[in-house]
Amino acid sequence: MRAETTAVAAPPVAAAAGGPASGAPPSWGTGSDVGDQAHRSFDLDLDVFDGPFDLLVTLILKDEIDIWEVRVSRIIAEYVLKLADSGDFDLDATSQFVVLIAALLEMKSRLLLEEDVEEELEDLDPDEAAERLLERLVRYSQFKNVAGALRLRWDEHSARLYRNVSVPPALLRRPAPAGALPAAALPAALAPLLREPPLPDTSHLADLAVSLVKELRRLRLILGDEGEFTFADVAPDDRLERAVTFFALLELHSGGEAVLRQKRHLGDILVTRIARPAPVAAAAS
Amino acid sequence: MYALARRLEALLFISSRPLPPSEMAAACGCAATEVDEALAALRVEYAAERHGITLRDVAGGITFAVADDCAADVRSLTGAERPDDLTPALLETLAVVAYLQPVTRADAAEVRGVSCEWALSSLEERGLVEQQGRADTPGAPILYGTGARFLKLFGLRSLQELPPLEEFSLQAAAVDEIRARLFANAERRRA
Amino acid sequence: MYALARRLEALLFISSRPLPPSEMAAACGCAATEVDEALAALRVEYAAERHGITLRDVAGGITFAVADDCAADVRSLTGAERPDDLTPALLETLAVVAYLQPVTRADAAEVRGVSCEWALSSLEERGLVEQQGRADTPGAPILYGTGARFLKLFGLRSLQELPPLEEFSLQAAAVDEIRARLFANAERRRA
Repeated sequence: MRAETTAVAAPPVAAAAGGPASGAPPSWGTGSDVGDQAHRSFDLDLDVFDGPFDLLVTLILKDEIDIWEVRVSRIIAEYVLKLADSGDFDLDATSQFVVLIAALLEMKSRLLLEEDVEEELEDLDPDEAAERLLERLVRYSQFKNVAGALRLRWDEHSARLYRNVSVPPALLRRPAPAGALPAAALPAALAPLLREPPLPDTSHLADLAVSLVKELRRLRLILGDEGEFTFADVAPDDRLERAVTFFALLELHSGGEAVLRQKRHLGDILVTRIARPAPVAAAAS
Repeated sequence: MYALARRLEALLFISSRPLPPSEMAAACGCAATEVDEALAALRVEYAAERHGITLRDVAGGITFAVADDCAADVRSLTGAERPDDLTPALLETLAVVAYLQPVTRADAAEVRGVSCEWALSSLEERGLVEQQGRADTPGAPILYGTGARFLKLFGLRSLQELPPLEEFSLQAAAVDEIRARLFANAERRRA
Repeated sequence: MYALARRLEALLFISSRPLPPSEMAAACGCAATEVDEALAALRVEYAAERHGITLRDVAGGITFAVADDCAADVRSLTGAERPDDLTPALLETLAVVAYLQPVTRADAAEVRGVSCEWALSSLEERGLVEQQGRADTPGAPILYGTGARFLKLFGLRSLQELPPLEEFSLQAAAVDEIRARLFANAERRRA
């Protein structure tokens, strides 16, 4: 790579390539308008390019550059020499140069073909690599040219002044169609609220047919006779009464009169009488 | 129109507030007399019925406004809700306000058993319910009532024409009795 | 002007966004053909340089805008600034989004060869690009597209008005030149 390559003024693709094809409507102009930038060494306006493809197209069209053989270190050396010669340190130009070098490094590191990041460039057939790179550059150039056309439209239209005033409240209400709703709808809507609410239904409270005391008595009798029974054997059908029966079982259990066993979850409950020691024997021990 | 009249037209078009002639003169960098002349030309252009917008002199300046006979179209473009498209909840709230007015938000909520905040503001937006001052009670709550737009929508000439609550042999005039009945029922429902 | 033209004028004056003719027809309760006729009359009335405002076809509808030669006065009145300029990087990214939408950040980066993260978020901040859901691919990346503001600021009626991408292709000669250089390099590398 020749040292002059570093003197990049980044002429835009459209300018270098003659602009978009002549089919575009006149209002769309002729691509990028940034081609008039003077070609000055290192005087790189970074606004005019923003990345590897942009830079690459520029470099290719400007010089015979072989990206694979760019020796970044040499470019830097050239630049430092140039700086030393001029004896003038321009911070802006230098920082732009650093960005340029960074872009070059990124370009090399990505090997330009990011879909094959794994693939070492050396392994790629140079012709194939060139063809694929060409495809991507051509594709990129289209959008670069569109950007130029958009720029012209932006300059023409973006500053246009439109009215943006909120609508006066008086104009926000739709007209009320006269007599659209029947007046009878009003009392009809109010009527449900005027009706006396029915008395609360408490009938379910009187449904209890069994009492705990009665149920306990019944279960003790069965327990005395059978010595053992299951919940399913003794439980009544009614939900509430079954609850009372279950409560009575718990009562028997906690009073030490019976043992409750359940072999599996939600299975039947086996109730077994506990032989109550005779009060006399207990006193004797 | 000539140049300065066109420039003033643009200023009046874009401005969100009435513009005093002096401000227009400053913006255009011209004399007050020139502005007056150009405004005269604009007034001729926007004389009644020539355009869908007209020039109005309001406190503090001049402004463009929609011509009166075009307002209905603008309303049907900008109006969010049709006033006659009422849900049962809105109709019930409207009935409560219509028969009990003036009524506070808390009264309406108590009678209906649910918050009426959304319903009242929605009815207000549609122009069917209006704020009618504040109650002389702690917190001075806003009083709501119905207005001309409500009467028009229901085809009534006045509130006296509200249909009697026949089922309950209540006349519209017997507001106190209706009120008492509604609150008693609300009380009972809560019990 | 005749009645319907005046009514449309009022609608266009009041609306803060471009109005499609169909919406105007609905608001005025008239046929599409009638609206078209009235719009034609309005366009004659507001032909270039007759008024300080003109009719513009943008973003799917019709709207009034200040005539270009009156814009300076309006700016000096309102202090409105021109929108900040777009850098080439932003324009390029916007071009990619406009043509390829919906597009992911990675898609845009692939076309441009650089990360578009900053450019996309900057365009989004300016309202030129909007998030339009997520792609149905691994990682569900955000999809970007353009909205009404893009059309308005670039004076486009719709995305269909964008010329075909092919019209922006490099000329054959330029492609040949790039190809020749790339292959010459490839040749040198092989050697």
